[in-house]
Amino acid sequence: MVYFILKRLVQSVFVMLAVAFLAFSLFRFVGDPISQMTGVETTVADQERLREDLGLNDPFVVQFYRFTTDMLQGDFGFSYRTRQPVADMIADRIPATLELGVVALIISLIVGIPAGVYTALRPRGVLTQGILLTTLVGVSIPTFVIGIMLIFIFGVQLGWLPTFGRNGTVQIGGWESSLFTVQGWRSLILPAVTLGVYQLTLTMRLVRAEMMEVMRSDYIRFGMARGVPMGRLHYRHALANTMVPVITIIGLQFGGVIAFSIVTESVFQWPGMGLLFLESIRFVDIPVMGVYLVVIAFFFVLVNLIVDLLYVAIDPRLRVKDL
Amino acid sequence: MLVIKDLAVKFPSRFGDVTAIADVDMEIRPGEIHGLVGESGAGKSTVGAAVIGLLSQPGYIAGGEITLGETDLRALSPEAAHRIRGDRISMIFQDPQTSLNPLMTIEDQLVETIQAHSDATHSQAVTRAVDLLEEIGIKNAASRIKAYPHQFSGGMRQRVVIALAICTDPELIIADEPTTALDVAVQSQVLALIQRLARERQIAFMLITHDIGVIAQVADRVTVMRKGRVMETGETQQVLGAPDHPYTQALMDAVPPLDVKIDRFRVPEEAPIAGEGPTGNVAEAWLLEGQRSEMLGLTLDHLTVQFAAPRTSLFRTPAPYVALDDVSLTVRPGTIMGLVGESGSGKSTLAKAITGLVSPTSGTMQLGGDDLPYGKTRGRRHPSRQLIQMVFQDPYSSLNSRHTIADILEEPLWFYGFVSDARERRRLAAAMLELVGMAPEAIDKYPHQFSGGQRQRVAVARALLARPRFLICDEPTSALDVSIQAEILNLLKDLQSTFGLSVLFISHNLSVVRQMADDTAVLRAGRIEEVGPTEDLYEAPQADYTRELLALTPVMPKAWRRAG
Amino acid sequence: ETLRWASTTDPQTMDPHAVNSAPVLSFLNNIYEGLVRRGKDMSIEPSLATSWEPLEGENGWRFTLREGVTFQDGSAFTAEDVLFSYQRASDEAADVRSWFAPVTDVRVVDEFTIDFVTNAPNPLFPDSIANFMILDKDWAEGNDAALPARDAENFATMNVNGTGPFTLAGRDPGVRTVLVPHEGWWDEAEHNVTEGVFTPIGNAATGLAALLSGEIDFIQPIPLQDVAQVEGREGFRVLEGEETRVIMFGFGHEHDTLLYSTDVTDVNPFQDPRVRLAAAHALDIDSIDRVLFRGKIEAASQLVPAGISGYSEANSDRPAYDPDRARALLAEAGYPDGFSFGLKCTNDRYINDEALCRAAASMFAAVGLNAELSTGPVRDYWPQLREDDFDMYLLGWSPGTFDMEHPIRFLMHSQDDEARLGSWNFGNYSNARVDELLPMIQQEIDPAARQAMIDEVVAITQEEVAYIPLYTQPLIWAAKDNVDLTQRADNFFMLRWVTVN
Amino acid sequence: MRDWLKRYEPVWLFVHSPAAIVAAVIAIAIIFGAVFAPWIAQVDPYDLSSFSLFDGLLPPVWEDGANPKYLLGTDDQGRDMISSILYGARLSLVIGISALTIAAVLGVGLGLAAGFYGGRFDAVVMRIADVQLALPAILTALLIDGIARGVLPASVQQDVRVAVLTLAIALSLWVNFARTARASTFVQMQKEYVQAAIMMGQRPVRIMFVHILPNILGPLLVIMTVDLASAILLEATLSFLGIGLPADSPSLGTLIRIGMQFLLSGEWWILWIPTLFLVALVVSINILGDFLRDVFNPRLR
Ligand SMILES: Nc1ncnc2c1ncn2[C@@H]1O[C@H](COP(=O)(O)OP(=O)(O)OP(=O)(O)O)[C@@H](O)[C@H]1O
Ligand SMILES: Nc1ncnc2c1ncn2[C@@H]1O[C@H](COP(=O)(O)OP(=O)(O)OP(=O)(O)O)[C@@H](O)[C@H]1O
Ligand SMILES: [Mg+2]
Ligand SMILES: [Mg+2]
Repeated sequence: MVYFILKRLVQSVFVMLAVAFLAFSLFRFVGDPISQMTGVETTVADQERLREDLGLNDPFVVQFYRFTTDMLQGDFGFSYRTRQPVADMIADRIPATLELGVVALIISLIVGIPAGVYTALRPRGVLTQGILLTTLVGVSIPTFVIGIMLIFIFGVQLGWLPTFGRNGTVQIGGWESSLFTVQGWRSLILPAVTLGVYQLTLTMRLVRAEMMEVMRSDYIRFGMARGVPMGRLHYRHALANTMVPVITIIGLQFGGVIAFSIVTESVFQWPGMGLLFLESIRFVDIPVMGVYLVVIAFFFVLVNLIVDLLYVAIDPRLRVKDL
Repeated sequence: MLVIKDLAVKFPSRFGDVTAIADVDMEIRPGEIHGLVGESGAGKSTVGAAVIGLLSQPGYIAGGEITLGETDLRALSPEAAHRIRGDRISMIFQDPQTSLNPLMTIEDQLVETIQAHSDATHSQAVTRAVDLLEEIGIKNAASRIKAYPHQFSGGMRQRVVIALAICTDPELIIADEPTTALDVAVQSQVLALIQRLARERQIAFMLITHDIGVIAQVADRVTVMRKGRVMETGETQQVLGAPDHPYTQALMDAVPPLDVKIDRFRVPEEAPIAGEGPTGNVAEAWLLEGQRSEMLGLTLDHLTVQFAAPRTSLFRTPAPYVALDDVSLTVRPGTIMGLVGESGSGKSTLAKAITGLVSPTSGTMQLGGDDLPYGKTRGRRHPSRQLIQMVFQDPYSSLNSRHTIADILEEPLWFYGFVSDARERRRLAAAMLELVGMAPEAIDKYPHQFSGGQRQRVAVARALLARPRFLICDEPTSALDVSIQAEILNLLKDLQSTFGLSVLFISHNLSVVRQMADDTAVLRAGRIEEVGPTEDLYEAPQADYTRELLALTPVMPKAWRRAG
Repeated sequence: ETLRWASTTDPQTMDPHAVNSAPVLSFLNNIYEGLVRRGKDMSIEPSLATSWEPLEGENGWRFTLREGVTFQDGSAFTAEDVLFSYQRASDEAADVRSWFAPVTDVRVVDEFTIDFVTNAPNPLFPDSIANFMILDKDWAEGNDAALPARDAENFATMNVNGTGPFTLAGRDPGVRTVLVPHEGWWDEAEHNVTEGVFTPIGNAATGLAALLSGEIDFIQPIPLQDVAQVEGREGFRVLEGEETRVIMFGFGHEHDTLLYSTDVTDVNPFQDPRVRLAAAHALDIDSIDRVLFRGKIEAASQLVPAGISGYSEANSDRPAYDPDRARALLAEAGYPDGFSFGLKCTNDRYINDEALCRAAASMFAAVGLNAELSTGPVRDYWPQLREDDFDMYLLGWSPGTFDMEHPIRFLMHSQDDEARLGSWNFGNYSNARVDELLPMIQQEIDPAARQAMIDEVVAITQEEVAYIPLYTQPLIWAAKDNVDLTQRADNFFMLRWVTVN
Repeated sequence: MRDWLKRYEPVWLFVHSPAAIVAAVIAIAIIFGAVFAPWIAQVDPYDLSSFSLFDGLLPPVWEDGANPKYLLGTDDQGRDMISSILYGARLSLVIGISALTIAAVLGVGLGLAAGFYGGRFDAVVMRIADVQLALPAILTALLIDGIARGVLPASVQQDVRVAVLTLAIALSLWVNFARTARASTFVQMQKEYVQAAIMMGQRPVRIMFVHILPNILGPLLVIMTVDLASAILLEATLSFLGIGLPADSPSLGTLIRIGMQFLLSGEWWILWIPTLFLVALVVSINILGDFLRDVFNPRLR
């Protein structure tokens, strides 16, 4: 187990380095940070001096080396745009994105799993067909359109929920959370739903497919043959067995959720990392973009690791006796 | 007690209803073990499933009666039927590997079953479960009950399955091939358990199997099915010993005996005889023409194969798993060497080492006096890749289902550079099909359009088209019915003698090996227990293990066999 | 009363000298003050200086400072603070230092008098420093913020201490910034705001939704096409005005060949004024106004809109929409079948910039000028322009000093890196007479003489079609009905003019 | 009759699945319209001189103030909506299909090889896949876009936008194919026909592509349809974030992005008609994908 985790961690470092490298090589093409940092009247000479100061004239390898070594020493640099430490800026935004992502995920699970089970058990029902078609339409509308529609329906027309931002946050330790106030939840719900729609459909379809597969398996038939109550068979036996593939895909998708939160955050002005990242692209704020990507890669790697550990928790066959 | 009358089951399909069984009559009395035999697809499982009400979708009972005691099983509502299941009827499936929920402990599964049918409290249920496990022969049941299925061996798992079936004291248990996945030792224990339960608890068993030996050994009465209909039913002794129905007679003839060697298997129906057709001769001639080289023997010397066990610790390299341990074996040129042993003993590993699919850790292999390099170092163009061919166990997966028979058969011809003309290749492939007893027109079809036996013929044809000198058959008939098995074995025998092939014949079925092999080796946990001429080995086994195997193999009483 | 308002961009820093960008200067004008300030009509009025007059005997200005002004932390405002702020703002680390390019010396005369000495007569100097904000010397030095932050943040990035009407009560960059009134402000408060909460909302539709749902009271700007929607709703109103930004097309005067043409590759037809004029005649500003801008733009004849000082009344005609004349001019210039060329545009910089360019390309095409349109975000637009990578390009210009001299200096004078002139004249339009007139305009004190010179420049550039000025960009704000506010032409939002009813 | 049906089982299934028929009709109609756009559409939205701002913002015919010449109205540039949509669908499909092809070739190739060789090669491929997954599609798009800008001469940059976008989408989709192909290959590797081929000494490339590939096509085909839908949507999203196609050569995604500006302004058709079109296309492709999944599911045969 320890060996396994260590092995994964070592691999993770490589994944992150590779992401950093790729990220870094792309920044040079995003645009020119200097022209974004300076005003109309700044002279060319001043711009050149700034460029030199920031080390932007150094060869790419040197810049990358500096970026990685600094980062390994815990120095994440300063934003070109706000001059604040990048580490602080990102750290400030992590709770917002994570809470959004996790709540979206949870919504997608608590709706998607029962819907998947239902549609699997009644494959020909009218409701099943309805659910399948609705979700299909749901994922066929681009996220940004869905987001804006939700804002106008629930925020403007009905006036039930806030249209933007993240309100009602509470500081808990170093973590700014919106999960502890009604206000916070009201702000969270629309973006989380928007972000969760795709995930929900995916979860539902996956659970449905796996469930239909598992329901045909011998142990379910044997369970029926010995008269185990149906409810127990469906939820205790069948559902648990669908979880391994479902967790894999959901784990993989969580990375996608975090990445796609860029769109959702921008639509809802949700102050998370994605929004910060978009702003950073606009201002060619290279240090922020770099750290953002590495953080994303880190989350991705972390989620993968958690998924692997969850397998072990779910499936006793994977538990290795000797550590 | 269980009475089935005129039962018919249909499966609606995309192309209309298919009648799986019809006019099935059967009666099972309390405490009786009722055998249900027949070839694959005969409808045996369908009868069982219809009785317990678990026909696989979208099958339905089209007519007939099923009554259990006073209850008309067909008249029950789904809820009532579900209540009856477990309570009065239970079922055991073939594969103990897949019959248990891998994510729940044995205890959970037993307790939930007991509680589903009684008011027992949790602790009462646990007590009962433990008692039950003890009763069916699981030692230390109190502690082992906390285990997950994967922590049990196959035999123990099948016992647990039986425990689950009997824990609610049903009147009838339907056992669908309950021992097919087990090796003989475990099989005999499970069969003994079933017999004991029938005697002591008066549980009736419907024992579904295609193994006539098993039926002969344990069944009180037997029903023979074919193509969805009952051919014959009655006392076991009468049906098997003096069959009325010609089909039953033919079936009995195809069962290979363990105790004597017969020349050829009797085939139930007139199967086409190999090599009869005019084009078949072409193929035969072509093969004989390739016989320039003499017969090749194979010598294995101190062969050891180890597999790395998965690494789980940072500091310890785990001890490798020894699949073959110091195996020395000689296949004489032009003879058949039989290799028997229970599942997991390393038989297939041996075949793979010879064919180069796995690399031995040490030892040498020689084919006709030439060293055979280890798998990793054997070049793609090494002559042995042509000289050694293999017929696999599973005809379903050994043929690429996306290639036509022509593609499959022509591949060795061009690959080994025998025939460069495409038309000639096709002609030869068709001829070879005929040689193995199939219509040459079959060449444009796909494998899934054939039955298992036909596919296995194609597999044999493919092996022959490589002009092999050494043929490995890895359980070539274990996926087939007895009757088809007989055909294939006859075919293999004929071909072997015609073309002077040396053969390594792998099987876990001792009866089959006795009929096929000149010499036999017994493998156990990667070690050779005994090797010698087949007749000697079967008549006077030296090793205890061999004796045990022979004793436990279910056989028909000699008297029931018609004179060969 | 609490006022919540939103705009597209967050001020990236609270340091008034670090960045010369509109969002920052606009926001900080609520907190800091300069020696002079602009009134509701953009006119210059006293602020921290009560009066100013030209120096005697040398070039420059003397400012008399207001007495009794205190910073938000309570310390007093004196000439030392002005000197300190000048030094800070003209440091290399400051992005606003170009304002002080003409300044050669600053002298504290006494506690409330300070002299700015310039290298030449500079009548516009007071106008040009309206956004030069004064920091407290002791506060800045005491908090290690004596210079604007360069690559790392410093105290002034996140904290303020100005003399202005409001002070910072909370800041969460990119999320919300809260202002509260500065109790000790020297001027009389016109507003009744007790708390101002600013939120950046990048997405226009979201911002509008926030306004309509009542979560914010005011937003700048809203998309043109939504004006009718907002006006149609009970309880909301739209403020429309003209911004000072003129949108124009520029040419690659300097290139000898077209870069993006598929047919004319040996010459640059845009070097011929007739071709440039043809392009100007091809554009139907009225249709653009009606369809794309819903009647909210004002056609422009020159690089500043009417009303800006120096605007040339004498040259207020722009080339009319006349495709036939355009075709004739092209034929005359030797391109009867037209030619193709590359047109570069931004797509996130000006209002409807992309749609404008598409419409323009379509209009050009109608007379045979086949534009290969390429649009992109502004983040890599300026570098492309600086590298001369265009045949024709879109540019919007807002005169920072609200005087015609500004665009002449940046856009019409030939490129001259030494003298820092023509630095945004990407196509390097060059005319000796214009170059000659610029320093004279800069130094001329007499308004009439100065205007005559400006008129001459405008006439020349119109004659030569140096640029095609298109229109003045509209300024569209939306607010709840109960909010009274003043829309200033520089798009600055001043909290001190807001009353919430 | 029966034999015929059995042989053409998918056809039979298809004929008996109303959803699949409707989906196919919609998809084919859209594809037909897209392919023949130059002949069907009354204006060429790429030809700037073929439309005029003068006709801008006209509503569909059933609304007041419409011009019957423009059935579904015009956009803010005066472009006929139908024509733009047909051309847009054409571009979206071109991008989607080419991205998918690239992704499939790359992903299936790598996945097959990873499954076939296993061990270290497999580990490397899967780590590369991880890196790819950790890079959001928008970043991949920026990267490719940036490199193209850096490498290609300015004059062709606008022309390669489509290629750039295609490549970016392809890169963010290949992992799906690689993972599926790899997993299916692992299963096939256990099959005896593969063992037989290896034993014969056939070349690995032949084993992978001639023997294994046809057997894993089923699941791959399903991914194809699902990913075609996501490719089209991804293109729309990238457009929204400003890294998509220029507005004068619009894809469906770009049309929606432009239409977003008119969400509230009353000119609903500029947004909703292309959106409806996109949804119809994506939903019908997905339904066809589900249908294929059923056809290929051996359990249902
Ligand atoms: N789910 C199903 N759908 C369609 N037909 C079926 C289904 N299950 C069984 N059948 C048909 O019923 C017939 C009997 O099948 P059944 O499984 O009962 O045979 P069996 O005797 O148990 O064979 P085996 O020894 O292979 O288990 C087969 O020919 C098959 O075609
Ligand atoms: N690639 C491998 N890696 C690790 N262990 C293996 C591998 N292949 C086989 N083994 C192990 O080697 C042992 C022998 O396997 P083998 O397949 O040779 O048995 P067998 O006698 O053919 O059994 P069966 O009758 O079930 O086919 C088994 O315990 C198996 O788990
Ligand atoms: Mg069966
Ligand atoms: Mg084996």
